[in-house]
Amino acid sequence: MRTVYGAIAFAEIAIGVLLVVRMAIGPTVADRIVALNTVCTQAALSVLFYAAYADRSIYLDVALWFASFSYLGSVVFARYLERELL
Amino acid sequence: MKAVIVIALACVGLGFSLSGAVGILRMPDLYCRIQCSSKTTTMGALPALIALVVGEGVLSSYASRALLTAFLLLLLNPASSHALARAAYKSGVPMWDGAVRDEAAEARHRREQRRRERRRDGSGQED
Amino acid sequence: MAVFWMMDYLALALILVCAGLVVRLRNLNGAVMALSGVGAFSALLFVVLGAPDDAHSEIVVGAIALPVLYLVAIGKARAEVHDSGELDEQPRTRP
Amino acid sequence: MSGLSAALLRTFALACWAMAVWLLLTWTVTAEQLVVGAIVSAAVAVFLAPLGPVAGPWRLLDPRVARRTAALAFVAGRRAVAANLRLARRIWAPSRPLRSGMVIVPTTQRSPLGLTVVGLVSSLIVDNQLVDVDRSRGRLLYHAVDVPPRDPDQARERINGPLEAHLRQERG
Repeated sequence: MRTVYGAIAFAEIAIGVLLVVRMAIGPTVADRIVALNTVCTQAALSVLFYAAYADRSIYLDVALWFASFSYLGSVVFARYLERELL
Repeated sequence: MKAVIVIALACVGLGFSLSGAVGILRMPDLYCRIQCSSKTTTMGALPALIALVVGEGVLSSYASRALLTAFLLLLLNPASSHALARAAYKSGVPMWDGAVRDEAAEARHRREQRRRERRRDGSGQED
Repeated sequence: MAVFWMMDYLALALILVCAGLVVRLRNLNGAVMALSGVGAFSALLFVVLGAPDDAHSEIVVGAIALPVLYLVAIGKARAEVHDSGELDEQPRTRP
Repeated sequence: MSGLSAALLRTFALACWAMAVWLLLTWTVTAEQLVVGAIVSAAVAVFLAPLGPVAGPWRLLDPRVARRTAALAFVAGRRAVAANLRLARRIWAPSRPLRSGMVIVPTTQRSPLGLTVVGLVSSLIVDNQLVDVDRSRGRLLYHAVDVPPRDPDQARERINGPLEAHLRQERG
């Protein structure tokens, strides 16, 4: 069962490779922000499953921080795109 | 039996996450990519979280964190993608060539035309 | 144990790729986004290595606060550049 | 006097929500945790209460409200699954025609709560993504992957009509 959790965690973060490609070639800055937001979502899921794999429930808080701070980051970056941050 | 359910749900979630990432790679313009990003959230994250809840039991701390994470993702991710789409649209990121129509641009165009006509009529009356 | 090493090396490789992007990208704002990606992946690496408290501070500082400071700095640096043209021209005073 | 009792009720509702979040975050039921959680959530509620009106958790005990919330969640979930499958097919088969575009859709909601619920839930359904809102005239600007026909009523039927049907009854 723990191996299953570990495999799921690895697969969730392996999807991030595709998103890093989009972050490299994205023509506009907003494309890169989209890729970054999705990377954070995938990382949150991966951390949840890695916590189940390692059997350490203290890791679970990091997933919450990933979920909430990806929102904060993309909103701040979007405000920067609108030129309202400065 | 529990392992089978966990693997099945996680495969559903992983499949939708993968198709969302492939969509982010293949879609032609920014707005379609934002749609794919929301897609990984709804159908990619929820089955995976349900798989975690099924595997670890409903009354464990994993289930409570999975519930909180699902709540945060469902509530915050549409809001952030809305902020991103609005910022991109206001800062003039174009849609791709095959986009069918842009009713906001049409409305803006109509408003400009009306204002121009009104100005022309006003100047004509003054003369 | 295999899962540990796989996730370790994958997170490390993604950090290296993002760091390479920070150096190689010509677009300044895009490079800042790649820097934010470095922060997110290194938070994941901290979790894999067993330091969730460092992962917390890495998410806040490395993925959000530092890129936002860089963005503010880039915006301010771009806003105030003007070319006065002739050498004997009176320099323009800032408002 | 009624102002004071309304403020107390609002603070209590906020304290209930904060206590629920505390329980989910700690997930330990000992006496110390509960006492500390009660104190912290009361402090949070006192500080956050002046920000605006709050719907208490007991609103869900009202069977009418509970039924409409459940119906809204059911409709949104069904449409989300269907739209996800459509979008996945469109991603894996790029030969399918991709007719994307910006659409302006009228809405009947005017209150901030109604607009928020319509915007969030219809953005969760991945075929369309909310881009901009005109609150005074009740127009929503959507980016749709599959553009609906030009008639505003049909577009509303395709995008946010089924959700607002449940919301309008809830507003009474």
